[in-house]
Amino acid sequence: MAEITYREAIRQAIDEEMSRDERVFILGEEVAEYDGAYKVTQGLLDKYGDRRVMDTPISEEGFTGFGIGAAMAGLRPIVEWMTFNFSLMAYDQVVNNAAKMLYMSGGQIKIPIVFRGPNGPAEYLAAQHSQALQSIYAHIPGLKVVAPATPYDAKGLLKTAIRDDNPVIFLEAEMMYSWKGEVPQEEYLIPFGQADIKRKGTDITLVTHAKPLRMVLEAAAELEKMGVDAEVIDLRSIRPLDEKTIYESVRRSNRCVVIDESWPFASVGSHVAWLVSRNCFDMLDAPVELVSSDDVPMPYNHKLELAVQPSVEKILTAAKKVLYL
Amino acid sequence: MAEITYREAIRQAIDEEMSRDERVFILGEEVAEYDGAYKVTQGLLDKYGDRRVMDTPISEEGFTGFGIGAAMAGLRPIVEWMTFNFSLMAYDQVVNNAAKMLYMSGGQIKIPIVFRGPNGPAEYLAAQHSQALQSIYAHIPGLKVVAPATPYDAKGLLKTAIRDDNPVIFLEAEMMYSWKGEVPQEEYLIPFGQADIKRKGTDITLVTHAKPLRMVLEAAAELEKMGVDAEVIDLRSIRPLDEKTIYESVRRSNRCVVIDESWPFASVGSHVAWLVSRNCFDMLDAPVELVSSDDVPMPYNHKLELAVQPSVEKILTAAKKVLYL
Amino acid sequence: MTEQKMDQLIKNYDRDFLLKLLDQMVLMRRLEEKAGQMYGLQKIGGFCHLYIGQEAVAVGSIQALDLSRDLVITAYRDHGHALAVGMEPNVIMAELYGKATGCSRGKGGSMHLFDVEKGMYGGHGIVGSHIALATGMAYTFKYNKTDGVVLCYFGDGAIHQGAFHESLNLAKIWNIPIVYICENNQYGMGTDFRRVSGTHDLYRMGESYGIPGKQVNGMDVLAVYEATEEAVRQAKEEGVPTLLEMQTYRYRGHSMSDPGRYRTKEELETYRQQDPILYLKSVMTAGGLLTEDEYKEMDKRARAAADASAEFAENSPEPELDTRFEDVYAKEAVNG
Amino acid sequence: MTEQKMDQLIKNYDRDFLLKLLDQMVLMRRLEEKAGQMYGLQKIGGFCHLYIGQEAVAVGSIQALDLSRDLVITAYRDHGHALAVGMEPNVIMAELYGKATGCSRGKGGSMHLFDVEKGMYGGHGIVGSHIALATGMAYTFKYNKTDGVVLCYFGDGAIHQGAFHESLNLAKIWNIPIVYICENNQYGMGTDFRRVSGTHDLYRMGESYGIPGKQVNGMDVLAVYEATEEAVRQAKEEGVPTLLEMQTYRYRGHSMSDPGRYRTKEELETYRQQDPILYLKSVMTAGGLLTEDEYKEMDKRARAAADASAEFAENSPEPELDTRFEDVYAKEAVNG
Ligand SMILES: Cc1ncc(C[n+]2csc(CCOP(=O)(O)OP(=O)(O)O)c2C)c(N)n1
Ligand SMILES: Cc1ncc(C[n+]2csc(CCOP(=O)(O)OP(=O)(O)O)c2C)c(N)n1
Ligand SMILES: [Mg+2]
Ligand SMILES: [Mg+2]
Repeated sequence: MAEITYREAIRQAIDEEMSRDERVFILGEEVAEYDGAYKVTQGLLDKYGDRRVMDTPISEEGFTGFGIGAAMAGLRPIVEWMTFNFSLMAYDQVVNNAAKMLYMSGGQIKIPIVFRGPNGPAEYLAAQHSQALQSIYAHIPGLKVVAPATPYDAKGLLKTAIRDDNPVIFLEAEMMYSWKGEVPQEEYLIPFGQADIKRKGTDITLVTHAKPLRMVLEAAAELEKMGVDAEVIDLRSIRPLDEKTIYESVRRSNRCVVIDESWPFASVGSHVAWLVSRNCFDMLDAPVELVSSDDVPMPYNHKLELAVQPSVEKILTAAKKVLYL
Repeated sequence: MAEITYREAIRQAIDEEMSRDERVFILGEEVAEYDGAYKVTQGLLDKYGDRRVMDTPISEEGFTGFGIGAAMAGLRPIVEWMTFNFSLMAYDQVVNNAAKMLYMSGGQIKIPIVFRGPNGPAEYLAAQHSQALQSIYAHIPGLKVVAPATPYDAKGLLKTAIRDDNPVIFLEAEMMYSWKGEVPQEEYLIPFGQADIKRKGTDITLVTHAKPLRMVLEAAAELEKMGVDAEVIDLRSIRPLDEKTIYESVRRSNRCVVIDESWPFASVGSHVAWLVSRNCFDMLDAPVELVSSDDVPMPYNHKLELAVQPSVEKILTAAKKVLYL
Repeated sequence: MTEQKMDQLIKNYDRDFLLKLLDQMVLMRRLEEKAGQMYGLQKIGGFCHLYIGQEAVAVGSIQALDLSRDLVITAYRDHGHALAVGMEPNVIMAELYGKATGCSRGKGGSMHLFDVEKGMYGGHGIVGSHIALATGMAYTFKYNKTDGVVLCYFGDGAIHQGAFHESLNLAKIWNIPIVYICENNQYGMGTDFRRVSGTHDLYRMGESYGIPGKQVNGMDVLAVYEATEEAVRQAKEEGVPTLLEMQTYRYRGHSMSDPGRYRTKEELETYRQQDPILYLKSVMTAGGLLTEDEYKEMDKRARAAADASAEFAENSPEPELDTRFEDVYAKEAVNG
Repeated sequence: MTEQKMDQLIKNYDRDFLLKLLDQMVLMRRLEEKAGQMYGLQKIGGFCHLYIGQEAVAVGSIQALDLSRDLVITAYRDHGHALAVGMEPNVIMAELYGKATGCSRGKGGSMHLFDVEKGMYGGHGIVGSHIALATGMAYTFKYNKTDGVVLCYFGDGAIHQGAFHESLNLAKIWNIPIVYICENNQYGMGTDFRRVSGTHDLYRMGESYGIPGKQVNGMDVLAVYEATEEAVRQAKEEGVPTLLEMQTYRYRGHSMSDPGRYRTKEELETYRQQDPILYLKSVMTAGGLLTEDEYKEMDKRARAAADASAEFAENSPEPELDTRFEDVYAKEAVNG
């Protein structure tokens, strides 16, 4: 199988779906002539023209609503937010329009749209440009929320997202764009709502999603050295959530740590931690621990910004606590 | 003590703080000449004039940012959102500016501001006008979030909020404005971060905040008839959160149900449920249950809208489950 | 009304066309009066924003559309537009009652009337927000290279939302076939629009983007029709978006709970003198196109339809409780 | 440059004033070149948006302020404004390095330079969003009945954000003492502003709200100064907000990672010919107010200050890890 980057996987998914379905188009800041702020959409303008690859002004609320409107009338837009930090300007459009349209029209108006772009901390960007915002989207019924952590998952899930008849929040990450992984030549789709066990193990369940996956796998390798066989579950899809895979694992391991780079309060991470606490109550040998980012805005200084985020060390500390080691 | 409405309690707090501190002013849609969409600000224009009681255009992003700017330069604004549903248009201003300014300026710029208005379901208003949005604010470090459920708490907490040097999200509810309760003549403040035990009990801990408090107390009365002595904890302040009072109660009762009218996923409710699960792990005789709203947008039909929200019946069902009854 | 003007009207329009306009306005009026009455009896709850007084705007402008393809979208004050695109009084009233037979299955209510088949794309509750939706809807015509236009309605209060400005800029740079219709009924809730607007000529608010604007007498259904027809033509043929300011007035409160102290009885009376129904009626009667008896007959039919709609709504079933879990997500199956 | 113009310059301004302007621009240029160099050496990370080419805008406009009370706020391309209000090169460079001695304690970085004492209110990263903040800041002067004005800077890209429009309307209806300064450097990241703007005369975008606008040669520091002075006077004396479009150009990429393929070398060269430093220098030399040696001396001082700032930053301590928990909330104590 060919090794390609996460960036390339996203681009392939968009490209394939655009050639498959004439109704699919993409819009956002710098996606066309500039090839994308992070070069994700490179070459698409040349291939599809400016009717289907549209540079927008810096008007997040406007072009997000515009995309939702186009979806109402039958197109299948992909809205690229240069980063999720800027999506907050369009939050009303997503929450009050995209997520509720089908419901308040009594089932008449579908919103087949994908909102995508990099989410979560990058480097040296400070408080306004470095935030993991999945929780404020995962909270909203009517949205689907996906956060792949490998090129393979990214491609398969993005193709599913584009074909889905619902609004899908698709979370990438600047730091992941250059990550490489195997992706098959032939077409494949990954259904939503299926977590992926990225490492089999029996002693403890580590549940994560998105960029922290890498450090969770590293932590698992460290644990192995200590004789602890960790299972690593990558949620991939946050909404719908594959509770079954999580519980089956915890029922075997009896111990669980959730890792989420969001802030802790009312987060995807604390929610999953509660679900496990409740639904595996009788099987748990220790409280479910959560490794999140510190409950502070992101500092600019590099040492500080690393210190506020999850780390292999923090994951190990939590794992040891749960293992009473 | 005089019995006054929740509406009157809020108004008294604003009025007293405006006469106490010349820097306090209020702005929002219809707050001045119309006396407020829900009559909360009645009479304030006459008393303080349009320099301090300002009707705004329908420009949530603009006047919210305007308020934050005034706070940066030394005033102490109260921003009324006609309802929290519309605050989503100003979400960027609150999250990226108000919550982060102190941090990214290295401590130079305080944001003493209160964002207030009705939150949560009212009646017959459908999906875009009936949402409990505390979770998306509680998630954000740099904000304080308060949700009083009685006139007494409303007045004491709002006065504290206005004097606080940080941005405070102050959640009221249309349905609560006419609720009555005793409020003393003399001045008092209620500090943030102190939950209030609204009913003492030993057999089960019911943790709630905001409007559901009433039905939780009703449920507790029902439980009493069944011989179950429930303790009811009203969080009042969500951020900061008074974990100590919750844990002390659960360590006595060994059983806990959390009631929150938000959607369940990544909510204040599920977060508190996880905290209890983790921090009272050895004391719990049953999993912590969560009674939330159904994970759907709000329907217009009255029977449906009641069905999606927490109810005395749902609370009793959860309590019985936790009590193995 | 001068003899000349009447002559012209008779020349430009045929009787059936004028009758249709009048008929629609009368039906709107009676249906909403009925809704107001049923609200008083607590058959309807929530806000229930009535359109009474503004009928000429929806009727005159939608008349300029080809409803087999063109689309309409508006805010929460949407009963008039729903009727004008041809939705049945019954499904509208049933929706106001929250019944399963309502156009939105009782889930949307008064503010969210939808009928995709008839080109009615809501009914939206967040002031200003739907202007962006409308702009994207209209792009679909350009994208698909089909002929069509979107009429996007909003109030004088909505024009200060960022969404309005961002949308107009997009419409201009992408040559989108859309007509923005600001229904300036003088008030946003209790706020006189002059108090909150940097400019008092709202039709000029497209100028920053090179979008032409026009002020129209929104109490005159024919003036509305003509201005919209011209704008629709420009949109379809030249891809030029327009901003129309329709000067109109609402007789009732903003919503059912509004005491309306922000305006005088005299002001209200002045506008009642220009009532869009009375106006068209008097033009037609004076021009010999309508007798008093014919009008009475028309009014009777409208009242009967309004009564029937309330009866239909009353007798319709409540939605099943389980339907609250439906329509959250479209069918899971991956399409295509 | 005509003899006449030079004569006029000499008449209108005294030498010290002109020297100060030149000195500030040269210092900016050298400090940013240094920052670019240190970025290459990975002493600085992130975006680091350089202002090189646009110096005349910050220098000329801030010169029109009374910095004992007036306030400045801008976007992320903020090094120039920070220097123009009188912040020390050392604390700026240290902030770029993320050091504890930086103006924002290493927490804000390049995009978030703050110095409240000097009237510098940031340094903001969300395009357009700070325009609303600026408007509220300026209200404070009116509220307190004190004399003062806010200069609010933003780019040609920011002008399509709803926040811009909403803010201008508020400023107009409330007569707020503010000057909105659009630094039109022709590009928002890689986008030529003409591609995304319904109008190409950005100074006209206040007209919808009755806000006067003016186009200014942003490469001519004296033109900038004069236009701003006039606008500041109007704002303070009459409560009339203004929109100034400063036509300027950035020589470097949008941020450090921008290859800049969206423009030609020729275009860049054309603007370099109008370089704001060279221009003022040549005017002054021609007018006999500056010798080549004096300029060299000035430049040397600027280079030395830039070098010293890098050394200061280099030798400054990293913030303590625990400081990440500070400044999340202001001191808990209830004030007053
Ligand atoms: C974003 C937002 N802010 C506030 C409201 C509350 N609100 C509903 S209607 C209205 C007034 C709107 O006035 P206008 O646009 O003139 O329309 P009209 O009611 O006159 O038809 C307000 C403030 C809302 N629905 N959405
Ligand atoms: C709301 C928002 N959207 C997008 C961005 C990403 N971004 C940063 S700068 C920029 C271009 C801004 O151009 P302009 O306003 O002309 O300022 P300039 O960089 O030319 O000084 C963009 C798109 C952002 N920071 N904020
Ligand atoms: Mg109006
Ligand atoms: Mg620019």
